[in-house]
Amino acid sequence: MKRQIPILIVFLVGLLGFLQYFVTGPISKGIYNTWLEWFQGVQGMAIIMAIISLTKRHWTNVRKGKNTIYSLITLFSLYGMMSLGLFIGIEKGSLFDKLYEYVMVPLNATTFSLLAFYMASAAYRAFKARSMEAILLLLSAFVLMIGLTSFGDMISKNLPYFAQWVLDVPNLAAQRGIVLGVALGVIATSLKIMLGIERSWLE
Amino acid sequence: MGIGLDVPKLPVFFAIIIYTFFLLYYISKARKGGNLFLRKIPGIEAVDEAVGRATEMGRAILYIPGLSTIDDVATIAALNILARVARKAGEYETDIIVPNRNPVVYTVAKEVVKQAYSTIGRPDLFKDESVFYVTDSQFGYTAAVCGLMVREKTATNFFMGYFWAESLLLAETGAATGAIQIAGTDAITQLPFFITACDYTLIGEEFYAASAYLSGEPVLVSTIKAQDAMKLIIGALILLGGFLGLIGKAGILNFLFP
Amino acid sequence: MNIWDRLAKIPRSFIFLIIGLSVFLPLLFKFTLPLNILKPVQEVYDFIENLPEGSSVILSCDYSPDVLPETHPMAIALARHMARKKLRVYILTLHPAGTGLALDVYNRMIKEMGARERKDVVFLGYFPSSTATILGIGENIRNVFKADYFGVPFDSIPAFEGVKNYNEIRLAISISGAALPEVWMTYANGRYGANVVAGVTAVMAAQLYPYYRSKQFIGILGGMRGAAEYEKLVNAQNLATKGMNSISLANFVMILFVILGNIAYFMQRRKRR
Amino acid sequence: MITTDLWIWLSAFLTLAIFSFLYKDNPLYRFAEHLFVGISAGYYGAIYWHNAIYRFIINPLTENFSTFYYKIVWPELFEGKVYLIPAFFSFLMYLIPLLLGLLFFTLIIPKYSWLIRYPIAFLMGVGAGLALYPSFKARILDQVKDTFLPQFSNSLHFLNAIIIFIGTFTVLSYFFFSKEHKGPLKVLSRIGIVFIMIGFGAAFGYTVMARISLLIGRFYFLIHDWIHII
Repeated sequence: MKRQIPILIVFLVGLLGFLQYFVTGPISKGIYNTWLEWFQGVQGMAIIMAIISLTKRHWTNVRKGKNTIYSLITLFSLYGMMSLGLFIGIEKGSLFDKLYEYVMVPLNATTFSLLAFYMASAAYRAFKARSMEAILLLLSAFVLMIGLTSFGDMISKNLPYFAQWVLDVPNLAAQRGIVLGVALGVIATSLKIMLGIERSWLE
Repeated sequence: MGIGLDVPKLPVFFAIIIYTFFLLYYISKARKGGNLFLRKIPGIEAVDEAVGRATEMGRAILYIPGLSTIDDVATIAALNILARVARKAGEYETDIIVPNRNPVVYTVAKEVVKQAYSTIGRPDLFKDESVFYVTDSQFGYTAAVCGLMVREKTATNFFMGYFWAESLLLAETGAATGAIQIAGTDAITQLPFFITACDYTLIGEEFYAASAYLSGEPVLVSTIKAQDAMKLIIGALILLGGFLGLIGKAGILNFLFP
Repeated sequence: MNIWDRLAKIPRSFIFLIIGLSVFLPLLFKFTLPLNILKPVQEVYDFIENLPEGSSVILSCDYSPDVLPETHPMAIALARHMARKKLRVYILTLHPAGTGLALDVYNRMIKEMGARERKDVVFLGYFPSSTATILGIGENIRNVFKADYFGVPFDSIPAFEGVKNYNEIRLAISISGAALPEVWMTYANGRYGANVVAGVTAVMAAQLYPYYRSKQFIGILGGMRGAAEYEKLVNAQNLATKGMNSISLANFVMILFVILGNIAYFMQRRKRR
Repeated sequence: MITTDLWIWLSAFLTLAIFSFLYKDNPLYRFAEHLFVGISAGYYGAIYWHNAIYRFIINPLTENFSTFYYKIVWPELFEGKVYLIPAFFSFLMYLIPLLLGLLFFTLIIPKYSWLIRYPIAFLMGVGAGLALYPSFKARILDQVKDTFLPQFSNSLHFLNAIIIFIGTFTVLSYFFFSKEHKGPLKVLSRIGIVFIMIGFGAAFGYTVMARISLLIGRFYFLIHDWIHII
């Protein structure tokens, strides 16, 4: 009951989802649309799981008196923002939308912009031409970093075109080779899940 | 009811069936004890050397099993390699430190290290505080581990598993302390940082193959073999298409492509 | 402690300061570094330049605030060019968080670029399903744009006179940090043969160039550089041009760091052996 | 000079709070980080409710139920024949995702939390099943087809096609594990690693510029929207 039925669900739902591609007619369109709609609905409800575990973890912090103020801030902003969105609305101009634009976006953008600083420090302290591979990588990076900026234009008119070429041809070949391998890996995992061979998700 | 077969799409159907056949064939062969040959991944010697280096220096090894969840393929591979590193560390009686970001991965990692020490007959070496849970926050975990690297002056750092933007911070801090660093990940966007900052990096599938090779676990090894079989077919198809294309006859293969 | 040891001991915050300044300072001063116009951007400019007065164009601002630095300057530079050419511009967005920025482009066209409301420019707001909207425009824009964002009905908007679908719409521009330009190309160009231009972040540009080479896009504006090039073409140098100066300087400093770091590393290793 | 819009002040404060982490970890940063974790979880909670749960489960459920209800109470509303069975069935159909989704709540009850495997199984099944065909076609077949060589012509286009052909094949052979990298395979994989490194270098150069653009956006916000220096 605890293991057989979930594996049966994964197999049946997966098989139908796969086979419907090869059958023309309303039946296959029907399955495809229903699966997609239900998937988006159920996936939407999966957020419940994330919110429950977030609340559990921060609530235990508060109870144990560890890092309480910060955990309270997380809990308050979580339920505050959610109830604003659920009960008052998420349209343009609503408080929910303002909090998104003036709180969430700057926090997100600034957190990621920190990486520009960390890259500079890594460029100085860590990026060493230790091996032939590292040398090649740094050279290719230099070509891009100079070629697509004004210094590239200063050096020569067609350096930007060469930088573009490095992106369009050798880089494209490398990415394609890697994508082929990774795609095979992803498909193998999907097949193992559907066939019940891969069960780590059941714990 | 108008049900018909979408014929042009059938090549994909047969390709998936062939792939499934390879998977099941190799898994049954592996389970029946057939030896499946996997070439030795150069990165694996580097792992043993790095553990030896830490022993010479008489300092601890730091092992980070990635920041992802337990169901992530990369985390499973990282825990397989952790078992090997813990066994080697046990043989050389060198300390190992394993900070974790995910609570579930933490419990599994502790079990892996304890198991590793008992398989080499030294359960006494296992120190409970050597494997611990730090925090769930990405940058909170990173700041704590960077502090640990600088304070403990770990001689060897392992970064195995799935990483996000924090990979840069970890690899850079480790490099600055002069430690030997070995990384392994399938996080394509983070590989450039690991390649320039670490002494050795297992790239994408190499990382899976290394964990399969080390764990010897039948399903993992047979997945690599099935993938290799498909790569042979794809390689042959590319060569054929290339040759036919040169003489302008690539059209023959169009039926294969919906 | 010779020079190399000291160099190896530079604290991290000092490096942060240098890179911070190399990005911050160029923003304060108005100077332009040389910037060649690459073909994919030039072709967009030439196409719009040759459009007769009064031609209808769709400007779809499919981006959210978090990719603003690379995409918003593109929308403004393109809007400035189209306003100067007295074209009829229909502004909309297919991104749930894109309404605010699309409205900003609309207001700028009216206040700063002399476009007359509902005659030269119309603001249509957010449309949730991208595919249905793009396909709907192919059939009849009357069913899609029932009224503008402010509720003015389709029939009392002069800018829509004589326009039924892509046959009368000379160009569709999609600016985005995600894959929406590809959806415009697949359906508007693929199904109805409409001319499509993509304005995307640097990261997304790499994926779209193959479609430019196969002429499914008229042209592509890629990242901060694409925006700066277009600002130069319409000689209204603004955020993107300043941004390019920062990127150029910061990249230069980054490369210096790598070289310096490697020299210090190898000098120290030679000393130790 | 300085803006009076309080919202802009709030954004500026939060931006500086995050930047303070560059100096060292401090209470200001930890406040901003915890606020970020809470607000983004709350944001996605509301967005998923409106754009996923309501739109794909609740709304169709209520609509189908009302048509089914009216078919019983006012059959004459629907000129022609009244089909009760299909109406009831379509209502029933939308109960299934609702029940599956509600099982997520069992996470709180330890005794029944294993029930959570049913919705996860459904998501895994649909995810795996629906993805097989498109990912095989788009990420394998289309890539292979585009690597086929055109007819000989001494043009840049042909040269590029040759380079892409060699690069793709050698990178693929680098990730081949069933045979020792000796003899021809060693040459192929050496060429492959050269292409991989060029690819990663290009990706690295791109990431640097993307991050700096974000930083430019933040600085521009501080000196334009907040303090109007420029």
